[in-house]
Amino acid sequence: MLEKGKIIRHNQVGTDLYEIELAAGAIVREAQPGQFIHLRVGDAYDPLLRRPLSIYDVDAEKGTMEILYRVVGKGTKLLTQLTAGEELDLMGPLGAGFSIAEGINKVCLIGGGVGIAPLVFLARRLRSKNVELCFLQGTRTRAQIVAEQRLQAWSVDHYIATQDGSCGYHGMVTDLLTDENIMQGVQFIYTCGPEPMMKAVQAWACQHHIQGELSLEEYMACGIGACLGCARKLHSQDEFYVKICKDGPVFGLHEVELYEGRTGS
Amino acid sequence: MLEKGKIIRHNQVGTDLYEIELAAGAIVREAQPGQFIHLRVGDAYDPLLRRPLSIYDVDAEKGTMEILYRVVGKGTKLLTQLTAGEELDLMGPLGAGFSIAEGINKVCLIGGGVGIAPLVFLARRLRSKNVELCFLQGTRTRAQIVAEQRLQAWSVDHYIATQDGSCGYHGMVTDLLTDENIMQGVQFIYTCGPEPMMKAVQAWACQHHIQGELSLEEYMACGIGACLGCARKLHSQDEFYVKICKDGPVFGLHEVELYEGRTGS
Amino acid sequence: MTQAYPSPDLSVNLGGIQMANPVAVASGTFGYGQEYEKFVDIAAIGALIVKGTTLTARPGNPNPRIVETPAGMLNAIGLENPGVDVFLDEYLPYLHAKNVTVIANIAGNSIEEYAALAARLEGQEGIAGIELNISCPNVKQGGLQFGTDPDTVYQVVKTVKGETGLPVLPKLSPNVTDIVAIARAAEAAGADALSMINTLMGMAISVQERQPVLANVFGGLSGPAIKPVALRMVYQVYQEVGIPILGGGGIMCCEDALEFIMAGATAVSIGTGNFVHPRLALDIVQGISDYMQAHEIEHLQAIKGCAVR
Amino acid sequence: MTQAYPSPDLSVNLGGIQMANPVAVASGTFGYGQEYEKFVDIAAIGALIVKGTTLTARPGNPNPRIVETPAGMLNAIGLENPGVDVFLDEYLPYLHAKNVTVIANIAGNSIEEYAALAARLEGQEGIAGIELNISCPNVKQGGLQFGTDPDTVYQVVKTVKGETGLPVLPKLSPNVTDIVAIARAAEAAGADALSMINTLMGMAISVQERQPVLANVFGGLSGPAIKPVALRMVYQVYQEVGIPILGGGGIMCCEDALEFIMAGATAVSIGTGNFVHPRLALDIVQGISDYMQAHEIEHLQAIKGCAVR
Ligand SMILES: Cc1cc2nc3c(=O)[nH]c(=O)nc-3n(C[C@H](O)[C@H](O)[C@H](O)COP(=O)(O)OP(=O)(O)OC[C@H]3O[C@@H](n4cnc5c(N)ncnc54)[C@H](O)[C@@H]3O)c2cc1C
Ligand SMILES: Cc1cc2nc3c(=O)[nH]c(=O)nc-3n(C[C@H](O)[C@H](O)[C@H](O)COP(=O)(O)OP(=O)(O)OC[C@H]3O[C@@H](n4cnc5c(N)ncnc54)[C@H](O)[C@@H]3O)c2cc1C
Ligand SMILES: Cc1cc2nc3c(=O)[nH]c(=O)nc-3n(C[C@H](O)[C@H](O)[C@H](O)COP(=O)(O)O)c2cc1C
Ligand SMILES: Cc1cc2nc3c(=O)[nH]c(=O)nc-3n(C[C@H](O)[C@H](O)[C@H](O)COP(=O)(O)O)c2cc1C
Ligand code: FES
Ligand code: FES
Repeated sequence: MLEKGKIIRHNQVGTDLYEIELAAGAIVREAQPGQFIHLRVGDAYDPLLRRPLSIYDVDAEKGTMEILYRVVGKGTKLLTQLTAGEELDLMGPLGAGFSIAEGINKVCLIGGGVGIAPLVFLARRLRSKNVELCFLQGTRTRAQIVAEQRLQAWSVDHYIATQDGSCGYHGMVTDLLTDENIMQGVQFIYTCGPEPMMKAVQAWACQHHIQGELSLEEYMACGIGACLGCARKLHSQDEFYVKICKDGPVFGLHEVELYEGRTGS
Repeated sequence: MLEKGKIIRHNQVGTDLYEIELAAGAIVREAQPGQFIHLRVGDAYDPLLRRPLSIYDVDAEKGTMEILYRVVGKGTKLLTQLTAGEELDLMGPLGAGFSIAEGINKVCLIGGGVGIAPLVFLARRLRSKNVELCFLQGTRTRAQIVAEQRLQAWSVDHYIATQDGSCGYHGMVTDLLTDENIMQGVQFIYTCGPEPMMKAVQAWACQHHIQGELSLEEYMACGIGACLGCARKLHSQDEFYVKICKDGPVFGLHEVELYEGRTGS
Repeated sequence: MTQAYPSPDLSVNLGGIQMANPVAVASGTFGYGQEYEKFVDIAAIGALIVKGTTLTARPGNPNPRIVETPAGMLNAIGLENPGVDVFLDEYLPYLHAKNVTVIANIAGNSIEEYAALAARLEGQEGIAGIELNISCPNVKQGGLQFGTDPDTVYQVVKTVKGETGLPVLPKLSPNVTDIVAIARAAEAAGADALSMINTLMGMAISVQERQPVLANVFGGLSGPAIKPVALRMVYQVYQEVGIPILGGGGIMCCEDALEFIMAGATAVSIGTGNFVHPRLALDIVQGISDYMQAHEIEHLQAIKGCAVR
Repeated sequence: MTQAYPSPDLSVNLGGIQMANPVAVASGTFGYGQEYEKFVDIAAIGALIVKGTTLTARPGNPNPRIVETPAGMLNAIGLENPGVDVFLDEYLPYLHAKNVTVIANIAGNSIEEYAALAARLEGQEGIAGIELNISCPNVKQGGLQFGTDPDTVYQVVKTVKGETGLPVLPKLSPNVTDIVAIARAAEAAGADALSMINTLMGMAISVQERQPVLANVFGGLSGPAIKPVALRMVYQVYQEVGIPILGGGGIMCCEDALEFIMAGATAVSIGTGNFVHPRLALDIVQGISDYMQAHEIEHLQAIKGCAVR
């Protein structure tokens, strides 16, 4: 769907982190957790391509959605300049989102950095189905922690790990997986964040025979499976490539070969 | 000179017409009427080149200058989005401005459209030297008339012509040249605006043996005479080209062959 | 827009391909159409040039395959496609049923492969024409592209013309010293029209990783960045050949499309622009129609090549 | 920036041209230096390549001569210049007195003209090297550019080398099918280094006026739009020739410059970027210095060509 989303609110929520709330009724009606929107920043040809951003949260009644983004390059830098009242050109909701398995009572969500974005919308949905959940959020430092209030409002067990120890557990968020008090009873895992982090989650889940899902990233042009640009092999020995934008971004946790460094090729 | 000019005020003053007031002390100290600044709109590579804009007015005490611009393309459209507090990357003051001849008591300034921009700064300077002046401003319609208040504050005789008759004289501003009440005693003419307008001014001045100066435009890249891009022959039979940015933008009124349509080549 | 003037006739004949309007979507940028159906009425597009097809399935290149550049992008998809049989069995019937004007795009590593592909498409219902992607490495001639040597271009076009009754459009590579010589060779071999241009060969380097961004090292540059080059080539070729030109490269708006038409293109193709605005092709059709009405132009023929001096 | 590491050595030797740092400003984009003196210390620039010089004065092309394009610009200046004698008498002494590292850029319509120009520059104080602009039409060969045919490139370079003891850098045109063949020809003829790339040939059309924007119809495309093409060519040529490369085309920031160095350039040139940021060359020098310190690189040699696979 193509929609002009009017900016209702745009504010900084952490170091290099911003939230935008958008009126986008048609997209909101269809949006599923894990899906993304593909948005155009400005009218000029630099930057040229749309930018994919996860749907961070929705308010179905108000017909609004939110995105949470981190400033990394020219597109996101330009984005920070937009103010309430302006419109963003959106395509969405795109991609295959998280599946919500029936009969699961407790799940664990693990997000690293801005990777928590799709997990927040997922948390809302899971809580609405009364699934119990623990939400592990890892950041470099305290000023990058977001979504605390909404997670609290939904009675989500929210655990924080910071690499500099400025808040919560001092260390990698994946260390929390070994904490039995947290993980007790977890039947399914959802994760999104840097690949090395997800790789640690995958290893832990494999060892504990727990299923799950993760969300991947790749450079995108079309966002809908037409350009074949966002290709990736799920396993390095595969012959064919999946398309992150269409076959994903969400894949089975044990379906994907993850990498420590640069996305393998 | 290179200077970051902080935007102090930015407001719409007419149909597609905007004023920006900038703190740019170093440029203001050197600025002469008829000179221009060359400014960068945004950080991206589209638009890529700087845009030349005349110095519309200065406040030497405050160290501020103003520009008056009309929205015509992508650069000026982007410019409208900037707000007070932001900075503009400026080069200037550039070019050869108007000369202010000694011993002249009354002059006429004729501007068409946004071409009045350099004439307003010139009017300020001339009035500070107690030169009497009549300022003829031509626009398409009433909503494009600007600078009324400042001209009044400087006790300038301000005559307006609109093509649709919505204000002042109904017709071309150059028709006012035939009004003896206005032109009585004029010893020198300054003009800036569309070439056909300036051509009519030139013809009248020639007939009446009055000297003057005009300001030309050409696409610009460097703005300082290095790229040889803003070339133009003063007369079609000339062998060599002048550079508008360095040899001009101001030239003698009778020195230039003007065109009815597209800039000749 | 006042309706003072009758609705203009937008149809064009591109070397035997009858298009309802002069706007095509370029190969590799619109998949097999289905991907864009949510966003646009694909049957209303002048012609849909499908993703490049090879004799057998190709997995394509390793990732990263694309990267943005100033006002452009590089791609090294590596002709990922399911092979001609799957195209004919699974994709074409759907497009045909929808009444889409389909132009197939074929790519081979040898003249024999081009011939076999053309023969395979012959007689298939729902194909309006064949675009020959001759920017692939010619394995028989040590990897130099087919599209960079006039003699090879002549041979490929001639061979394909012998295998099919469909209109044939060689797609010219801009990575050549003399585009006119290539165009002339294609015309002499019997090409019905020319498609131009394909991407410029470029690359990007990641300073952080100290290696090329694309796994394939080199990629094809497309988008507004290349428009001046594409336009120049259409302008040059239009003056030297008699067959119609499908012009494109960086078209992002109606004005861009009109530039190509004024340079001599009979129709235009939209590539990268589709990614930015999924409805761009039809917006441009509308824009051209409005322009024609405003300027009382009955048929594009009236302005085709009008900028040529 | 901590000073943990000693100040890096930025000097490079470009085929016999000793540069204090690896950043040159490109011919035609920096005039004769004086224009930029108000903005930047021109003696601190690695090398100042002056506006292209011909045997006699040239008025240049009619206007409009330039037009902006997406992330780029087209220019058709037409080599306006006062001729080699005026250059030597009026501009060079000033630059020499200021201790600027000057590279002359010469352009001719025939091999004889190149030879005469090189001979005229021979023995002049204050010229560090000669850049050969071989993108001019070869009048003897019917207007085809010198730079597009390896044999002609060989002849021009060989002839010029016979006339001068100064380092000679042919400036390669990107408008060719096989840039490596051209580079090899230049090397074989004795070129001391290669300058690459000149502009891509392009055009723009004014839809409103239904005619080309540039009075000259065609112009040279420069700026960030062409960077991917320029970088690819440097990367290709670096692997095939032994002489150093002055790389450029669309460099707008330090990272762009590092991309060229990692692709194999010994030094870089800034063209269009000067118009956008008059201090760009020196900002890039500073940026490279900072990068080297941060990464403990003693000399650029350590990363030259490091991205080449
Ligand atoms: C399905 C999906 C969902 C995403 N959701 C979010 C989100 O909710 N919040 C958020 O902040 N970011 C998200 N991203 C990443 C986001 O798209 C990029 O950070 C953004 O496009 C960068 O644009 P830029 O112009 O600022 O940076 P650029 O200047 O384009 O690039 C800066 C750097 O960002 C990286 N980058 C650029 N594009 C991508 C990309 N598509 N994928 C991965 N890395 C990229 C590159 O390493 C590049 O060097 C998501 C990406 C995908 C594919
Ligand atoms: C010395 C000088 C002083 C000027 N002073 C003013 C001023 O005070 N106020 C003002 O509003 N404008 C002024 N202009 C014109 C102004 O520079 C252009 O309108 C502006 O650069 C257009 O930029 P854009 O990106 O909006 O338009 P673009 O998208 O670049 O172009 C839109 C159209 O504007 C025209 N244009 C673009 N650049 C120029 C140019 N340099 N000269 C003439 N036409 C151009 C072209 O016809 C083009 O089709 C001046 C120009 C010069 C050379
Ligand atoms: C992602 C992508 C994939 C492409 N795939 C093909 C292809 O399979 N066959 C082909 O002939 N051209 C292919 N092209 C080239 C386009 O069809 C088009 O010629 C080129 O992109 C220039 O037009 P543009 O600037 O409008 O994109 C591809 C281009 C892109 C960007
Ligand atoms: C306005 C202009 C004038 C130029 N004049 C010359 C010239 O006289 N001789 C020459 O060899 N190159 C000339 N060039 C080419 C530049 O030196 C440079 O090679 C080219 O612009 C690519 O670099 P860039 O993208 O950094 O500008 C000119 C370029 C521009 C933009
Ligand atoms: S972004 Fe085009 S296929 Fe995924
Ligand atoms: S704009 Fe460069 S010489 Fe005038």
